[in-house]
Amino acid sequence: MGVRLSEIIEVHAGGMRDGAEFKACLPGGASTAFLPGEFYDIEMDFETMRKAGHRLGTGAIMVFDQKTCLVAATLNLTEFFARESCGWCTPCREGFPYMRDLLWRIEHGQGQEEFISILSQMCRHLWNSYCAFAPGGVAPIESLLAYFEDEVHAHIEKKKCPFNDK
Amino acid sequence: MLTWIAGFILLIVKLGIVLGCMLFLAAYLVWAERKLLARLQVRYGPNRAGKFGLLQPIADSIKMITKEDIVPEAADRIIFLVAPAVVATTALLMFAVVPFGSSLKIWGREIPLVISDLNVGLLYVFALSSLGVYGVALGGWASNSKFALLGGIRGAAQMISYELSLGLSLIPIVMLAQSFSLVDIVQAQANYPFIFVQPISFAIFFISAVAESKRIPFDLPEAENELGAGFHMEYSGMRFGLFFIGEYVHIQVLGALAAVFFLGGWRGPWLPPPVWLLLKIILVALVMIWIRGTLPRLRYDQLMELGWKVLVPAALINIVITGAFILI
Amino acid sequence: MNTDKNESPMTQILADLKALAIGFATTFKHLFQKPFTEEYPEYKRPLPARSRARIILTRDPDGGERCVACYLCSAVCPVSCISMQSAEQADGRRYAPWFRINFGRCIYCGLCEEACPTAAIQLTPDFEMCKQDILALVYEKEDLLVDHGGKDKQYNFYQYAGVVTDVGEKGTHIKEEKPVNIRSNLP
Amino acid sequence: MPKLIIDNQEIDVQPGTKVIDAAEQLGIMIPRFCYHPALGSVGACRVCAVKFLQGPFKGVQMSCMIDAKDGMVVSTTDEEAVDFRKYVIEWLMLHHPHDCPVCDEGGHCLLQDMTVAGGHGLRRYQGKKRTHHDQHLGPLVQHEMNRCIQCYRCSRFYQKFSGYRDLGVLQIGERVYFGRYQAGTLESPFSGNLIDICPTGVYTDKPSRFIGRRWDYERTPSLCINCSLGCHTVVSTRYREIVRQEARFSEAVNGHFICDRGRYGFFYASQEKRPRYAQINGNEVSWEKSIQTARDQLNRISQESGPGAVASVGSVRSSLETQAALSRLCQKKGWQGPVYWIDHGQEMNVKTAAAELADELAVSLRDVEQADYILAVGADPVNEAPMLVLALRQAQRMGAKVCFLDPRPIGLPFSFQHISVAPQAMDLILAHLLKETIDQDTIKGLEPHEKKIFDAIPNNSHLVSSNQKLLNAVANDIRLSQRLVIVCGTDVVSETIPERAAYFARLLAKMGKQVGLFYLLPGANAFGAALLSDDAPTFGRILDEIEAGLVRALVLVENDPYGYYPDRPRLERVLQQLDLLLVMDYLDVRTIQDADVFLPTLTLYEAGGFFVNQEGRIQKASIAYQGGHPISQFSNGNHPPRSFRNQIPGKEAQPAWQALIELANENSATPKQGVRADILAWLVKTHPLFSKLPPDNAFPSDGIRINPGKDIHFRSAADRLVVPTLASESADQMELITVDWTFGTEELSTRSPHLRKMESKPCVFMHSNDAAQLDISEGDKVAVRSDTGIVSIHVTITDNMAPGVLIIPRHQRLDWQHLGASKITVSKDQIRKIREEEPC
Repeated sequence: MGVRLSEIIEVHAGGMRDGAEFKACLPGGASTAFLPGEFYDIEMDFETMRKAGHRLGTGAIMVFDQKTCLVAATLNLTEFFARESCGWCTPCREGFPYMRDLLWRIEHGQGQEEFISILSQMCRHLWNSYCAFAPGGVAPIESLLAYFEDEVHAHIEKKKCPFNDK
Repeated sequence: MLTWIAGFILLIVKLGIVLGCMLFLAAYLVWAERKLLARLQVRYGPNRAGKFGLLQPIADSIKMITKEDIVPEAADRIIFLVAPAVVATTALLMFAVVPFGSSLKIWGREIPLVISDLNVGLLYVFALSSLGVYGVALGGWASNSKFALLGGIRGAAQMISYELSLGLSLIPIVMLAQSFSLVDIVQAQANYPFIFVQPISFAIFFISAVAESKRIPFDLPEAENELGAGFHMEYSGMRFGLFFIGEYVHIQVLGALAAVFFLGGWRGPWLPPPVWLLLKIILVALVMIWIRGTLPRLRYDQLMELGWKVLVPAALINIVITGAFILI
Repeated sequence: MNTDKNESPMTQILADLKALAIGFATTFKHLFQKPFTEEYPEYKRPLPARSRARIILTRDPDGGERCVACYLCSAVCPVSCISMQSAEQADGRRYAPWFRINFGRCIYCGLCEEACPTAAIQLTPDFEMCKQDILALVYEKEDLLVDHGGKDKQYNFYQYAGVVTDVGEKGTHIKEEKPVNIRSNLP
Repeated sequence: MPKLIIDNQEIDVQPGTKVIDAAEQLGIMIPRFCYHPALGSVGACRVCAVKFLQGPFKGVQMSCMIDAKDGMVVSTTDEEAVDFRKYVIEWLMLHHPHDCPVCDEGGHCLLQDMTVAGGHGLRRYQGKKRTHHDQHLGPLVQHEMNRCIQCYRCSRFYQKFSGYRDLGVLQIGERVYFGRYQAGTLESPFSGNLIDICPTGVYTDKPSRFIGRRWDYERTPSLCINCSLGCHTVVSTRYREIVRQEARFSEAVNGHFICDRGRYGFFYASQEKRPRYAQINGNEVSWEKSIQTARDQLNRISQESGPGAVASVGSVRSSLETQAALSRLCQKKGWQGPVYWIDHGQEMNVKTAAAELADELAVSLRDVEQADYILAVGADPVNEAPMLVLALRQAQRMGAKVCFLDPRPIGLPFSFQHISVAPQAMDLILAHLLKETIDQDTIKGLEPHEKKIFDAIPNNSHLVSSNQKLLNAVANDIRLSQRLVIVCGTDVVSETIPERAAYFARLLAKMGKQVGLFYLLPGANAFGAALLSDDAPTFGRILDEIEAGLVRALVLVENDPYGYYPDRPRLERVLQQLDLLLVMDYLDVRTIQDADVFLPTLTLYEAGGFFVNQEGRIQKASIAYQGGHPISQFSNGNHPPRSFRNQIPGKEAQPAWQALIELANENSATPKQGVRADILAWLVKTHPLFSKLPPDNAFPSDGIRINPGKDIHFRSAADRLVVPTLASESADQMELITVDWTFGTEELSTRSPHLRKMESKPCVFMHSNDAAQLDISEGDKVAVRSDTGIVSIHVTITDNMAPGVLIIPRHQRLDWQHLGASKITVSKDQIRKIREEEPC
């Protein structure tokens, strides 16, 4: 508790790979929000994280470097949540596959600007689902739109994934 | 005795000729109206039945006679059946006093070219004209339908209003002619028709006459777009036809009266007198058709305003002026 | 009569008379114009394709009846001139064993065409359907059904509906995934 | 009383009311899919979201999940909630197929309504739609899984509410599937309710598939007359044909649901074979001629041989008006009747039930749900009165124990105790149970005549021994319970049992318990018949008198003895001896062939009428349509005829009461108007019990209950209630009883082509011990021989029934009427195994 994120990455995890720069990380598993670069030195305890608007989650830290497409990463996470939904309540059961579809379209160059507003509205509405699964599941998408909206826009404008050179 | 029988036969013959001509004329007046109206509106008008649609009146009458005669269930049956006849008959009867020539000599007999030379012919005309409104009012009432009733009431109100100005407009004529007899009135116009001395009278008379015949712009009793067909809404077949004929006979009568009172009656050069009368009747009828093709319908309040606030005062003033002239 | 109040009555009357005169002159001039009328049986004016007259029942591109007897046209019809019975065909299609339009009542408003979800019922420009016998104006399905697609040649409702018919099994229609395998635990 | 504000309107509600219901009371209909008053709230669909502005909850919450509390301020029109609900609809519509035009739910689809109401008109989702395979769920329910919006109502109703297990949820996430593990006919006799509760078109009504739309149907409140419960229904009529029947909510009787027998049992009304024209000796004649002939003949016979030579038979499926008109006719003419009961046993059972059902004991079907202990004696609810099962299930879900005392193999979709004893022994067991249960204080406080009954109960230790443990446990449970209901059948039980059950109930009430008594009767209006048939003989007696030549004319009013009389050869023979057989019916009954004069009558859908259900509740069925040939039959399925007629074709039939009054009047000029009011006035006058009958226009939807108690005279209880001595039990003898089945035995519902497909093959139930003794195995065909005939039938072996008993359904496709009686004893050598192809 209280260890700085930078310390965990650089000391305990052995630092970034060669040529890799810290871009963002998931501080506590799939159902937490992306921590962008500005939180690189954040203290990893409940209070600080809450103040920063984040959650500590499960403690499984996933780090993304500058070459990683966060839309693709979020798509992957959403794919997981869509699959894991139990199917009881509507927002979670139908919302995640819908968001998966929208993210897939953005990632594959079929994105439209209005998708972003649909996504952000849906993220808000998924908080009204039956259990805490959906609010957790939308955390990556919410933070993607909050911190990396430019990246999403870039996908839509270029009609392809900017990290994919092909 | 023989004279009496001869007179009777003569009367019947005259009646037959007049009636035949009137009904024939009424039928073709319908045709003329449709045709002329169409041309005024840049259309063709009837042109299917016969050349120029000339057989149209015949086709129409066949149609009307063969159509089903419907009496509404809630109607007052007797009155409903009688009303159209009242309209048609009163219109026809008015012709009894209209002179269509001075006289004719056949086999040494002087035959006056008028069915009956009443000395109160003008009053007779007005009496019948007033009776005609019964047909409208009763027909509307007996139909037991709200539109028909409204039409009937409007008809009655309109007749009463315009009867007044109609009558008043003729007082100067009577004053000039010094007689109520239509024959005398025509005689009085030997030098010039009264229209030259009484143009205002003529205008009032003509407007009132159009209103009397319930024609556009005064056709409020049947106003299609408000009342369907007004007082004759529930009528079908030949009963409707009677109303229809009544209206056109009325036009002829009014044309004849206009001719008698203002246009010199049967007087005119070159042509035989009855032809002159006929031409004058047709002329008046054509003008009425022209009016129909031009003017929109008045609103009810406008109608009443025109009758009571314009025509009646104007007629009264006209009487005073005429009286003054005669006295001076 | 609605002229300015400051004008003298005489000017007003003169203005009114002038207006009347113009009116009468106008109609009088009409007497000598050639009428506009197109004389119908001799000259038939070509009607636009979307004119609303005789109603037809069309077929989809494969020749199948488009009507699924959903009763929407009869529901929307303001004069209740459409009646039908729905039933199931052997291949699972819903269809109308009988379908009747009473053209004696029809007001050709076109609401049925608008309501039709399968583009089956369409109005055509053919308006010459006068009959001596009013019962002859009651058209049955045999009289209504045509062999073409009308205005919309391509649409086939069953390619979108997602129900099992001869057009296709579950999952073979437009924009459909393969049916979910409920026996599999694989993601 | 929580007081809350919803959309600026204040309302007081009962504690425990959900916010969604509170809003509904204010007339604000919050959208809902998963919420259903009978199934409760689960918060799955999330479409009932509203915004809580003040109070214990804040923000957007589900109104179905939250109890109304003081100080709540709720907004249903809040922007956030509206937007969320809009999204919910969008989510639900993502994969919804584009098949509204071919969906039978279209027009009364909740999803359709909500989608339109919420303004969702364009699908923004561009992906592919998820599809599912459908399942064949039997002849009643059509399955179309693509349309599912996963509200879980079906599985909740099917498993939680009604207790059956064969339909439920499979898979997770977006692949959730509602259906059976294997396609096949649904086991539940309540499967039709899936159609009613499904908010969209996943489950649709198969018999009315593709027939019409809700807006084209004329919907009329009606009743189900396929058993004695009298559930409320609403019938949909189109083109002179009942095409569909659904449950109608009733607070007191059936709640939201009805059983499949009731739902699909209406097809008799538009059967193609239905007789629609009057007949004399098989030739169609006019109604007037028929009436005239019948009247003349009856008068003649009456004059020649006295009025006693005419007997009339009424029906437990006739309306109260018909029964009253028949009573009035018999009274006026002095004829015998009206006869309602087959034999003395049935008469005793039904009349006792009607008489014992005092106001303080009678409970409605819905009251049964509140019980914490239910003892059922001689009742087999699934087969006799299916909706009782749902009521028992609700009680059981709330923790009630259910115990059955019955020889039959009772099958219920939940756990219960079953004491399976032979019919003869039932009274003894019941008496024993009574003796075990009632405490000494209560016995001491008894009135002398009741004490006498109690003392007359012998000690039946020999009989009880095998069930001793079970019986003690049951007695103990009864003592511990507070709200009891005793359900008592009247079909297989002996004559003393209905009375014994009532006696038991009275004693339990004396012990300070809240006790209900719930009888099952043999017909929709058997209660009415019991009240109106004072001293009439039984049908068996009438047959005797016909044979003896004392009765020469028989009037059968909507009654078909061929359907129930257990000695068909005799019946055929005896009916031939009549001088006049007058039949009135709306069914294609066999007696029409024998009838000298036949008058077609109207069904309750065409004539309406009152029916008194088994708890003495008078209920009203409205007139649904005018009758006549259905257009589909009239036009051979083709388009309807194009010509007009003044009269509806095939509309000659009149209500039976009309025919009866026309028979009673001496001249033919009986008006068509006012006859029904006359009959009801007569009824009120002669039977004060009916004086509470409200006028038609003010008739409460749940009807009114009349419970005679001891008001009408039946034989005094004290003389009768003696425990029968058990006939000497011979190992060689088997008791044969005929019973009802859910599908296949009831007169009206067997005429439904769709329920025909639901019928099981007739079989005889036999205890495994007996089977072993007779060397019979499951599925064998046996011939059971009685004194009057032989029935050959397949065997089903079960342990779940009393040994020494043969149980045969009164199946319409089985010639059980050759057995001679509905309860007989056969010796074991009269049961013989036969080969499949061997004729019997």
